[in-house]
Amino acid sequence: MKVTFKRGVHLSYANKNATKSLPVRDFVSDEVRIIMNMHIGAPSVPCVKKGDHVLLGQVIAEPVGFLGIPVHASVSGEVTDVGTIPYLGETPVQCVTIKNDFKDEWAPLTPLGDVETVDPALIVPAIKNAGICGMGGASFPTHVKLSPKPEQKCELVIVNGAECETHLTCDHRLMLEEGERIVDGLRAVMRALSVERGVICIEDNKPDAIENMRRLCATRSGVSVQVLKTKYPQGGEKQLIEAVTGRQVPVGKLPIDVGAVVCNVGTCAAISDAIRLGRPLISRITTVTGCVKEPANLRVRIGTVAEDMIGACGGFSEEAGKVAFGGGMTGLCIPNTDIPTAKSTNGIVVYNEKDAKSIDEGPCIRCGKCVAACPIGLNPYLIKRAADADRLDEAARLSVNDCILCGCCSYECPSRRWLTASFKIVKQKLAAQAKAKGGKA
Amino acid sequence: MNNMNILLFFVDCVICNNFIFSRFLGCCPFLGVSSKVETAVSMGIAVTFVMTIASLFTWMVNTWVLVPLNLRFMETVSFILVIAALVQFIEMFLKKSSPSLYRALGIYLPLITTNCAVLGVATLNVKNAYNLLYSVLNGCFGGIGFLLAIALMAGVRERLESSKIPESMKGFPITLVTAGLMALAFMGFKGLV
Amino acid sequence: MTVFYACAVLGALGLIFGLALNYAGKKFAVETDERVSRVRECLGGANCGACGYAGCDAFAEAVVKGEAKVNGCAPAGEKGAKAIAEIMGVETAASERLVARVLCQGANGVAKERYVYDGYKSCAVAAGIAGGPKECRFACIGLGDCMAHCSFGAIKMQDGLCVIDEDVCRGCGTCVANCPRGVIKLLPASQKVMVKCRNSDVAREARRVCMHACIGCGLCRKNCPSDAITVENGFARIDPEKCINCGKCASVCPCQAIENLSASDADR
Amino acid sequence: MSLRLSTAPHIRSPRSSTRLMLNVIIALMPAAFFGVYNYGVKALMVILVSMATAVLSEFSWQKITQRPVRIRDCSALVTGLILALVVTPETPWWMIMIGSAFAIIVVKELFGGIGDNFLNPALAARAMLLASWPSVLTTHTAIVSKFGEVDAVAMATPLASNLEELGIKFSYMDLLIGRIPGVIGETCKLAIIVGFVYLILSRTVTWRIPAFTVLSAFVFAWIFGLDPLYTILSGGLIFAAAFMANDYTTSPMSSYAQIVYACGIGLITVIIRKWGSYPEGATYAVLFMNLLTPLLDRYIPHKVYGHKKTGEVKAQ
Amino acid sequence: MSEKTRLGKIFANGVISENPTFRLVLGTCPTMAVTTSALNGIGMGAAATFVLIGSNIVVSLLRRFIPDRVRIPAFIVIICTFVTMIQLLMQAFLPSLYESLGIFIPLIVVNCIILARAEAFASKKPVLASAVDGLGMGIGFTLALTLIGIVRELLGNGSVFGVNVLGASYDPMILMILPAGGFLTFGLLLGAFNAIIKKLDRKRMKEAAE
Repeated sequence: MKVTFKRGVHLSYANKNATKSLPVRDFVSDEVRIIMNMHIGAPSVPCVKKGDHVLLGQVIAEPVGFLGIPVHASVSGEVTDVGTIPYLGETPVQCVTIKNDFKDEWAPLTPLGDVETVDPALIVPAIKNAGICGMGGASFPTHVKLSPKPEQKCELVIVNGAECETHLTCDHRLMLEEGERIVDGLRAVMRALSVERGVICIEDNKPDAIENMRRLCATRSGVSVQVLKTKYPQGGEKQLIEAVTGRQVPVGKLPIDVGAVVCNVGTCAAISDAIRLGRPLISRITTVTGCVKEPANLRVRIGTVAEDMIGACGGFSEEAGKVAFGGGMTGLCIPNTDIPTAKSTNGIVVYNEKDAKSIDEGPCIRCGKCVAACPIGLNPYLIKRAADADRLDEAARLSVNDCILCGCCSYECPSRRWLTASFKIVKQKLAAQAKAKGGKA
Repeated sequence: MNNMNILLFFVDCVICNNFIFSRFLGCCPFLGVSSKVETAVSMGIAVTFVMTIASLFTWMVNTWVLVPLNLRFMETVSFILVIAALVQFIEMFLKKSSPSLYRALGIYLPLITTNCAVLGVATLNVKNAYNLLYSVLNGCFGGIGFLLAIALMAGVRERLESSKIPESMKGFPITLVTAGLMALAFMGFKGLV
Repeated sequence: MTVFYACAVLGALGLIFGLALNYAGKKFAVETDERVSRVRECLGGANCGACGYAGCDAFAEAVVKGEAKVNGCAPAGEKGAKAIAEIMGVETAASERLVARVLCQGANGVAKERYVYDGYKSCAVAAGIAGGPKECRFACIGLGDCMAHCSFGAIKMQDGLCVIDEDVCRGCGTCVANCPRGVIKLLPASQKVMVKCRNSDVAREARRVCMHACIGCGLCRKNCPSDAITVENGFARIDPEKCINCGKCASVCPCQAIENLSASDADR
Repeated sequence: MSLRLSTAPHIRSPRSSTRLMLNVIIALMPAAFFGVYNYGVKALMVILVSMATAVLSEFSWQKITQRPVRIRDCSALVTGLILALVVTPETPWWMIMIGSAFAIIVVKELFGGIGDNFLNPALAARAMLLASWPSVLTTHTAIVSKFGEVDAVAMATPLASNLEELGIKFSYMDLLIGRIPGVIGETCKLAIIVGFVYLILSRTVTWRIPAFTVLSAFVFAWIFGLDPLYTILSGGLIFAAAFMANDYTTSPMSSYAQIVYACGIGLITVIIRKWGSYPEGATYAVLFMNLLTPLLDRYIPHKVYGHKKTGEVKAQ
Repeated sequence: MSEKTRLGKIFANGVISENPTFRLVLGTCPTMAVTTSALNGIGMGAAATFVLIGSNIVVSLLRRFIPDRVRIPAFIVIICTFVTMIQLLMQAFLPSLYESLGIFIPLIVVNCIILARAEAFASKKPVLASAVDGLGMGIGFTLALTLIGIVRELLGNGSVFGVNVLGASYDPMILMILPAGGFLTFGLLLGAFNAIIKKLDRKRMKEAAE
């Protein structure tokens, strides 16, 4: 039976056709720039300096704090720079640049063996040491997710293979080509949390992936495939849990509080490598598509610069208007192609000038399409009205803090209003306000 | 007197001959106190309450005092005094017996003394020669009609608050036009009774 | 006879009414803010409810609490509104008038552009995307968040830079609070000379991103006759307490990062 | 190379405001064509005059009040067209002009223009015309001998209430394909349903409000002892359900509120038809429920994900 | 300022700058209820003017004798007396007008204008000024009601003061004499009034600036 969540939007996924049947291609560039805050939490601190020679998989930055994970060299070669570069967010980030010597000499690795036999207690530390964070986009450190408090009991591990974003096919190809890595990773997570049930969730627009994963799951214990209706944002953590378990994560709580843990398929594959081969996370599959000559699913080293990847796909096919990391609904724009990818970069989408140009905001016509689309059940048109009038308390009363910034309302709005963008700002302002209040108290 | 008649009377008072939309009674608070739904509903309930009781008392004063003493010409003055006194008593009573109810409804009482719906209903009762039951029902149902009108109005006005209304239409003018359009919508119920 | 009855009825009703009121008045006398009764005096007193409040007393209270506008009572007319405004008027302390000043000269073409921002017209949003549309991470973003929030219409946008009309500015500080970059500061209106840059990057970087960036060279400090200038964090700052508005610093600054308003006034 | 940057989403639905309005116009075409076919050139004149007046009055109002001119969003065209379709082909040109201008200026623009009106402009204008000139609008000329059986006589819209008086009973088939006297666009239910199916397929509107409106009218008619099928097929119920009840601006937002709203329309339509003095209930039913929309929006919102109770949505 | 100009100002204040209907928006119920014809408007206005002048004079005379606490009921009683007087007078001499104004004659008692003037003006000012204020306010009210009445009667009946002016071919717009038409006419006139005043203000400001 196909399951889904309430509301959401039906997107056109025609833009996946360019890459969905293309096998993953390896691409290694001659330079990588590895940024230090690829995960949520305090940035890691570089432990190499300019001129050092590093091996593949060698730790180049140490974790900081509870949410910290180490960063590893994704190529072997010489560190040519340790500095700061502007990145996608507000502030510049620290970055280690390594010149590739193409020798791919591995640093010493400690494989733990088969996922079914490894000591469960070793799994989570191994995940942390491999520098794994959520590869679906949110980049939350995986080891934290897998360390529930004693009172939290996990009953179900959900593997997110929904890939509800437009353009992207990296998860799809991963499921088709390297499905056993995903199942291995899922088993490792299940054993680490001592959970009996694991579900791999795939949208019904990927029948080949469903079939492949079903075949692989048949021989393993406790794992199964759950087919989802194709709808955005099916791959959102909260929406996925609602679809699969019928439960909603209460406000201010985590998925683990309703007994579920959600991992991306890419994360599972990385976990499998970390356990079976002892390899840290040094590469990932990234879809490069849109206005490039040869769209492709590339397996690239973490830190590969967008310019090189677009070059590997034959360059722009027409003048680029906009380039974004990630799919059409949540992708982050890059200011120029000189920006490196990170662990969570699942795609590079190039838009032409026509698609990139924004359309002027019209007046709200109260069509209610945003209300009908909001997977959270908010009233985006009212929140936007409050936001425009700078009435933060009203926006808060309208539950703007529950907004997951999925972009459904903005997508549907026939007047092309910037709903999601203004909600993001309102949320930031409310957070700042709460912080200021907390500081005073 | 069967139940059907009362139901018809109810429909007549609340919808067909709504105090606001067809009799123009109580327009001032309808236009003034309808900017927020909560306030409007409280006001409506308070008016309903006072109208019911006022109908009762003015009927008694009229039938037992004014008519026997042949003082029909003093209708207005005695009614307004009865209403004023009544409102005052209700206010005091509420303050004493139920402070929470007072906070919710009582604060609207001063407004009600000069609400023409209350005096209007009393005068209408006499004019239409209603008996006691119908007088009270007229007061009560008329009040409910007022409540309905003011609640709908408040809903619409809240929605209009951030609309791009032309500067010179803001405030009373747009509220009046809104009321006019609402009256237009209410006209469909003409002839139900 | 009729007259007698009329008087009797009226009298009886009046008596009941008067007693009740008297009783109520004594029983429920509440101490009120003296201003409430004074405001109440100025109102129409018809309890018409046109103000949206539950009667004149409620409105007067709301005015004193600051919830209602002083001109909310239609029957009181303009005169009433003025009288209420006088009651409510708080004498503004005779202190130095503050005005909002934009401490950035990074207009389009002066500050280097990083990318074309083509989304929701809000500085706060643009600031969060890849370090903002201008290379300088301290620069005015120029999408007009301050303008949108200014209640007095004192701000306009010019060449990607906000410009504040000091005559209109009331120094309320709303723009300061709504600038994601902290480019706007409240300064005494009398201070005519100021460093219009807050770039704390190293000189080379600062110079790269903006023609008028303060590079922290310290030339101004050396030339200041009243010791009002300090260079911290890579940029100069003028202490308004010590500054004598001589404008020497502005004339020596190699990057024209310091502006002397009196000089530009004279030009005009 | 300079790239544009913006916040997500980078893709937008193909349904812009203008596109949605055009969809409605396209969906109204079958009904309009049928009206013109049935009633001849005068129906076409009414439609053209109404649309032209609507656009012209919106344009001039926006010019006079120095607001951005938004006639290109086609919403005025929709209003004009719907108004034309709910009046009789006999309507004098000046009357339709007054109605059209009233719809645009008083009902829509005075409240701030598109999205800010609280009543459906076309319907409010119809109610206004009906109240102002009742005789003109409630007498219909029968179809000009297109079908032979009906003479060109003045008669009222076929509704359950006045059937007996007139001694005429139309077959369900006549009602369905519009072989009856009536207003320009409401008679042929088939044409309306074709248009409505287009609206659904183009994802312009959802099925919820129209379906529940018709369904509830059916049920209530049955409860009150009317011929249910006749009730939904006669008069303007289907047209009102398909094109006016689900008018974006004036219908509630949440799905639950939409159901309540639609059932309210069905109920009031039946009540007015059974007991009221106006022949047509659907117009007033929709108008009345429009009035209720703000309260429905407020008290019946969607449940917010992860919240326990459905909270009241305060607009302000 | 001479006594005359001062009184003139008070009068003009009531008629124009603080017109009870268009500026203060008071007494809306009769404004819309009885203005189905111009004549009704004048009748209502005249009755209200009578009560206004009378109550203003009496309130002003008694202003030193009425204790503050019971002043509102006292005012109401005074107003009531005048209302009853006009009621009886009209009943006797203008029965048809009395009939068409219906319960709105007794309801003058609760017309906000009258109480508002008693409270805001007459209870603080001398008799003559109060009387002039009452007259001004009354005339302002009458003019406004007549204006609305003319508009509604003209459009809704094709006539003004009962005289048909638009000819027999005019198909009257019945809506205008229905309640909805009352609200709409008043609202639109009020909006138009505001727009004109705003325009005049702007013009004056401009002239002042120059």
